[in-house]
Amino acid sequence: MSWFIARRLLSLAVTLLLATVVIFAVLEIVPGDPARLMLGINATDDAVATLREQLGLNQPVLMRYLSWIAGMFQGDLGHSFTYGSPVAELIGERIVVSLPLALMALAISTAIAIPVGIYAASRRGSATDTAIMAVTQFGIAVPNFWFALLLVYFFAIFLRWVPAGGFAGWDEGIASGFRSLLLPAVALALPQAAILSRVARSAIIEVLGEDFIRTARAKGLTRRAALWRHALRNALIPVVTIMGLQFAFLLAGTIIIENVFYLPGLGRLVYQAITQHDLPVVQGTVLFLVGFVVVTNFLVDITYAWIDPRLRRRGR
Amino acid sequence: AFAAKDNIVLGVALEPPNLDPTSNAAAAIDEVVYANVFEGLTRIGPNGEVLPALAESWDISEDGKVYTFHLHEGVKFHDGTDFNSEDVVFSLDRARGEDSTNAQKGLFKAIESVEAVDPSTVKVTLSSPQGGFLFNMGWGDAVMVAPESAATNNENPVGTGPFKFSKWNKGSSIEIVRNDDYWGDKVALAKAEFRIIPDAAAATSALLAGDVDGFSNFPAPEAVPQFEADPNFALVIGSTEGETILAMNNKKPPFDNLKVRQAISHAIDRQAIIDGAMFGFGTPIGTHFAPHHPAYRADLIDMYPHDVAKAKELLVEAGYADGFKATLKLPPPTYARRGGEIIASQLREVGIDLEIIPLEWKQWLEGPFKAKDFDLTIVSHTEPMDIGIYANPDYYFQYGTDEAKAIMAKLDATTDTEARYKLLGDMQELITKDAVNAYLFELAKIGVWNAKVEGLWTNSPIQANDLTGVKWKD
Amino acid sequence: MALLEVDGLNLSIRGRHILKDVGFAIERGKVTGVVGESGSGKSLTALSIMQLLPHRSDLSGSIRFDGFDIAAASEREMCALRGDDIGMVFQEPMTALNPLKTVGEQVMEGIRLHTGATRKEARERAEAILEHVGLPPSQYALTRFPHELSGGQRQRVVIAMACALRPKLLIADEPTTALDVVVQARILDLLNMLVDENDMALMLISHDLGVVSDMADDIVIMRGGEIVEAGPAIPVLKNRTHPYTRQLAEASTHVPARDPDWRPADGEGKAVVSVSNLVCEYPGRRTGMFTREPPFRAVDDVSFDIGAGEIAGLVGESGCGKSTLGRSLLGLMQPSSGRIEFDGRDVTHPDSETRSEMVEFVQAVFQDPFASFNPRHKAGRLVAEPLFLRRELSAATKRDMALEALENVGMHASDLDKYAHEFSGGQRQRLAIARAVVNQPRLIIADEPVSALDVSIRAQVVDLIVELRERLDLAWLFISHDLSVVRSLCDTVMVMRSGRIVERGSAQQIHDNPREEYTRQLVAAAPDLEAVIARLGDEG
Amino acid sequence: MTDPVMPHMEVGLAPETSLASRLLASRSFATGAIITAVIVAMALVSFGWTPYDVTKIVIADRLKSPSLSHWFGTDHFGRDIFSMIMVGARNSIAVALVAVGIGLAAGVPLGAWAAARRGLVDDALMRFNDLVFAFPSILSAVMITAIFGPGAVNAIIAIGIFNIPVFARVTRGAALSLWPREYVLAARVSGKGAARITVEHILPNIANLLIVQATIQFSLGILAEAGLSYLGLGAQPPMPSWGRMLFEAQTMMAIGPHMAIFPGLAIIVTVLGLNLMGDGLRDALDPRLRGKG
Ligand SMILES: Nc1ncnc2c1ncn2[C@@H]1O[C@H](COP(=O)(O)OP(=O)(O)OP(=O)(O)O)[C@@H](O)[C@H]1O
Ligand SMILES: Nc1ncnc2c1ncn2[C@@H]1O[C@H](COP(=O)(O)OP(=O)(O)OP(=O)(O)O)[C@@H](O)[C@H]1O
Ligand SMILES: [Mg+2]
Ligand SMILES: [Mg+2]
Repeated sequence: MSWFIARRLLSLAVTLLLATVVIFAVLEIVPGDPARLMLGINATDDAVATLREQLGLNQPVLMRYLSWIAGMFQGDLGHSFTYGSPVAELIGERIVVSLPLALMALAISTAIAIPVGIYAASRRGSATDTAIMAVTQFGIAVPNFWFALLLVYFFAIFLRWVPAGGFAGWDEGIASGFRSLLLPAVALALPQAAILSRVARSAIIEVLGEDFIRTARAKGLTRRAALWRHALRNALIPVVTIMGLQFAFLLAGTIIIENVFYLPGLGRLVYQAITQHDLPVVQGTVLFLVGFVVVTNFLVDITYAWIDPRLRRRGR
Repeated sequence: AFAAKDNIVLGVALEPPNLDPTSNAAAAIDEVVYANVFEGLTRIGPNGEVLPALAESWDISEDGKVYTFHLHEGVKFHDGTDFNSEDVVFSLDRARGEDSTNAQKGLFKAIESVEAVDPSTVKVTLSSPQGGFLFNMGWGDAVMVAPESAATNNENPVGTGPFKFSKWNKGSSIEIVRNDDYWGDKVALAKAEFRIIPDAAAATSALLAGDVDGFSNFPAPEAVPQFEADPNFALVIGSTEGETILAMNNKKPPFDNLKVRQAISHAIDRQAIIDGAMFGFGTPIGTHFAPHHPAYRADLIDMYPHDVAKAKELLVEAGYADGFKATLKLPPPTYARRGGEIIASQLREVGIDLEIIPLEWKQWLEGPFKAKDFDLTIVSHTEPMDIGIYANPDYYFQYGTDEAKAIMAKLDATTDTEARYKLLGDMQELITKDAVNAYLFELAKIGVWNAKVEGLWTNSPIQANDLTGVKWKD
Repeated sequence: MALLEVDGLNLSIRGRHILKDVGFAIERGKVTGVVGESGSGKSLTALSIMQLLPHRSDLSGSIRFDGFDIAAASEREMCALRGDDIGMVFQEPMTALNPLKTVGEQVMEGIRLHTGATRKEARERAEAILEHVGLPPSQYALTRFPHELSGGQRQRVVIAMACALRPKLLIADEPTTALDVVVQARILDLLNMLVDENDMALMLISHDLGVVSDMADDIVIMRGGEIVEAGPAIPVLKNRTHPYTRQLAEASTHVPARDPDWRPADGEGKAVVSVSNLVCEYPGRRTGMFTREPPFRAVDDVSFDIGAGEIAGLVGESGCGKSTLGRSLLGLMQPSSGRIEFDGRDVTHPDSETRSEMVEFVQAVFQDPFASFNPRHKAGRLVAEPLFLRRELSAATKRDMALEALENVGMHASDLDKYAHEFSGGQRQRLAIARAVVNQPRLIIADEPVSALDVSIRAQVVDLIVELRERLDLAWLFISHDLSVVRSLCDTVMVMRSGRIVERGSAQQIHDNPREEYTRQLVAAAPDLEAVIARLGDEG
Repeated sequence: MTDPVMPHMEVGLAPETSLASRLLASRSFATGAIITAVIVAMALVSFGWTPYDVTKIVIADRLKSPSLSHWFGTDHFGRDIFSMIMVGARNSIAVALVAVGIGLAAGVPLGAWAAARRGLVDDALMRFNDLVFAFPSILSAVMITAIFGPGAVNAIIAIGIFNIPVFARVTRGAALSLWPREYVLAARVSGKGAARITVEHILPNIANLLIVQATIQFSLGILAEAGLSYLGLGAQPPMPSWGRMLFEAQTMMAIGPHMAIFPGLAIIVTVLGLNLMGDGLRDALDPRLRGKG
């Protein structure tokens, strides 16, 4: 197991390292002088030159890359051009919105999809199954921002159950925080739930066709018992894979959803930073998100090993 | 009975880059702190009038060069330090100083010296008389700051106003609370929150859902009818200082050709733009001047009526019988993006094929504004009384003819109101005749707020959300 | 009254009629063998008894188990019956166990379900039964996962599960087909023992008459969803009154006819292939970014010759390296050391020229007739594939050669334009042989070419191999784990174990007089119908 | 923005019955194919004819509800929404199609190469895949379009890049499972090289799979384009795009709900059609998976 983890950790590190190179390289080719961007348009050329010096922009690319990386290890991701505050601090402020949002969405999606998938799989071919699958087809096709609009109109404006957007901060109370995140989480979650329930259903159906299910049934287990005791856990691997991907997707999906609900989250931060060419924020946030995805993948791998004893001993 | 509500949530479209109005031109800063957190010697009232603020009164010397301000006594900054004449000297010297980063240094250009006569008296000497000096001192860029806190006002603004800064959730909201030690009348609101909602749709839903109590500048004119019909909301349409123009690069062919510019001026249909982009909100203008100002030349609007045939004819005369291609760079606001589409469609009628290029503000400032890298662009000039930009050949649309310069120079030296208005009228006529830009409309200020809220400004002589008079009706 | 009486059983799945009027009886304490070729309906008969039929099956007829009408039983009644009174063992031990649960859990599950035993009691019973099937818990802890056991051991677990509650009837559907002969013999012994001890009835399903004849008291022969013949084993097998029974028995013991006068053109004894000290290794598993386990030696210092026109057999248990050896001769993998010579020419590490010449020297036939062909190509193109490097030939010539090859294997011009899936399994294997001979090579390496075939088809293919050897002067390396086929077909036999060739001799000598202990085991384990019948005859 | 959460399928065995007959029998394929055909037809017709000129702004006609003269009503500029949806279909399809094309053109050879060569090439490809998958696709698409400027071409590139590892992975996986097949061994014994085997034996036999994946990616591409356009990063005005139409409709939900409804439905119906077609194709191409998706 530890061997397995070590190996995965190594590949995680390699991916992250490559990611830093890519992020750095992509932003190198962005047009515009960071120093001028930072000082604004009224700045004199002298001031810009001084700042370039201070920022080390005159150093060779490699040096700048290395010092970026070095700073990162000390938790220093540079300062935002627009806000002037440290990028790490900005990320810290924003992640407390985006992470709960993505987690909530994942929880909602899972809570809906798994039971639905199990139900549909156990009644495979029935009218209910067909109906559920039709609904999920629909769910996959709905753009989440459009769905979000409808949600806002119905639940926030018509029923006034939840706010239409915004986020007051967790210090206003956990309940109010969750209320603010509910609609966005649902908007993010439902299309994903549609996908996940299809995956869960097909994974279960696949497992139900395996020999060992027949063996279990030959032991006298009912169809239900065979499903619960033998099929589910085996169907978990594809489901966990998709959940892992979804988590990353949800985190990034906040870019659009946070705009619709004007939530002060990472998604909006990075979107704003990208449109305003706030490079340190873009670099920092993108790297942070990439790190998140990579770590999620790592956790998914660990989960595989936890689910499947065959993976525990010696890697793949 | 319930106690009247004493807090308010106001929506604002843009998040300020920081909270120091003396450091940055961004209107978003003034929208939060002006008159609320920071005060100047004078202030500008709801209708553009100059009112006393930290200076309780002032004397002007005969020659109009020396202003003696008498300060309120017992004024304290939010951090507890006293406000006195030293702070005024500090503030004004800082703003006009060599290494000042003040975005409106022009406001202080005329100042020769600032002296503290005694703790509550300040004497400001100008190098030449300036008609608008008191008005200038009322700008957000001229507010009073303390030496102790000036450096940290970006994040933690410390002023003398009736509200104190409380917290800033980056990307989300800024909160200010009542300053109980305020020198003047206590404000009715205990707390105010500026909720940052950049998206028009989100703004609409936030209002409808009751998340915010109002927008003094509501960004979605198309959504207004639903508020108009709803007795829970007050809809208050006022004027702004925002002349929305189709700016043309006067130095770049073919826009250096007067006939081309005139053709474009004829080709556009202002009312269609106002209706299509602003859903009817806005006043057509024929020149670069606020129509509610007495010096506005209303007749100029008839100089270039919407006339496609005439426009085509002018293009033929200019040698562009087959029309031409050009770009139209658009900053983010709705008026620009929607107006741009309509203008593109209108110019297509006369054979001018525009490629629309949407830009973020930053890119717009760097490109069209700073580097003059554009053919056409749409922007609203929201500074009050800014016709002087036409005397600056270096301004982004690059007009600044000698004739314009001469008029403006004369204006500066004139103090008589009638004469000033006449000169302003001449200037308007000149730029309209030269079709420097195509003048579209004056932005309307669309205020939508809870019908129980009173005291928010109707008009927008400067960009501010002055909350001092705001309270809830029971 | 018999323990199980099946009568007038008809089954259709999705409208396809599969079992037709099937009826037979199984007596208490006796072994009933069910034999038939692939697709004859054996498994579905068993699943009918278990009431575990696939979706949309339509079953009619009566199945009485111990006086109880299974066909009319409710699902709940069946659940009570399954695993308790009727146990079942399936063919594939690799997939029959849930990979995520420990062996102990899986054995205990049925026990607890039917007896309501506590965990502790169930564990004790599970330990006892596992011990009984030859997996003493002291050695094979209950906490092992299925992947930590070998195939044979897994099959023991499955048997333990099925027998844990001493069912009255145990149904075993091809329980040993996926296993080695040696392991197969042990499992069959185990089943025999369990039947004797518990007075259990066993329904043993197999396509191998040899396996069944050795075990069965009664025998049921199926074909195309119908029962051809049923009755006590000895008379059925000895008298072979029904033509199909006879055909089946003869095919199982088929010996191809050889021309006693045939001699290879090159003269006997001249080596076509000569292998010396061949070692083949697979790279070790990766253990880190830069580290690997030591390489795995699949072929270990092997030397042999195959003479012109010789049919050399290569036998050995699964995983001993037979296929690896074959592959290295085909140039599909690089030997680590040693030397391979074709006709005296070194081809161990062929350059591209040598490689293209090798194509005309050695060809291959593989095991799976279904996977051997690109499903998108027609027979003409498939068979002509080895001519690909011979640029000098025109398309027409190639087609003629393909046709000739087809005719050599007994197929016709009309087959040239068919797709692979339009042929039966036997025809496909002929097609594979046609492809191998189209270039008129000197040697064909056949890796388990008949393992996937039914006995009757197997007999035809074996005949074809001998015939082609004589007609085309071919040498064969015939790889198989089935000693009986090897004995009837090959001139010489090599016995391989853990990468080494432990014994080589004439087919007769290996069978009658094995020198090595391992060979002896192999021979003893191989079911041999002739011998069984002979023995039965003596007894009865 | 390729949401990678679609299940991949394994390579199927040779179809035993005619593909056409199985496709025709599949209800979901038929429905999907009809929907897709209608949308594609709309897009094609829009090149030659639309009921109204989509670039012409007629303020007097704005925000008309659906009627006989304007089937889907008009937008805030008085443009005919039905015409805009027709032209928008062209835009969506073009972007998604080219993006899938990029994925196929680059991903398939990469995947096939990795499977054929194994070893280092394979490792490098897997690293590359890991890397691309580590970047949340929406994020990178936003980054690419924002940096290189909004517009259909950059949207295509942004979406296309994410199709590369998807196709590379599918191709590699399927090709790896085919390489040990006996017919490939037979081809190797016949002296054929890796490239030739890939072209003759591997690619034709994974074509089905690629077609199904392409359908899925195509529908994801449509959604992705809509998302980018919604953010203003897709095709620029006056070229209508479904995502931007939705963006513009947002604030007019109360006065012109049809502005939001029709483009939204257009996206849903198109994606639905493609997904149904993909499901039907998969079922028909690989009977073992029937009813699983
Ligand atoms: N799940 C199923 N659905 C439809 N047809 C099936 C199914 N399982 C088997 N069949 C068909 O029923 C027939 C009998 O199958 P069965 O599995 O009983 O054969 P078998 O005698 O056990 O063969 P083998 O020796 O290959 O296991 C075959 O023609 C097969 O194609
Ligand atoms: N590609 C490979 N990589 C690593 N090890 C392998 C590989 N192929 C086979 N082996 C190992 O080499 C040994 C010999 O394999 P080989 O396929 O030659 O056996 P075999 O005698 O043909 O068995 P079977 O009768 O099951 O076909 C086995 O232990 C197997 O696990
Ligand atoms: Mg069977
Ligand atoms: Mg083998």
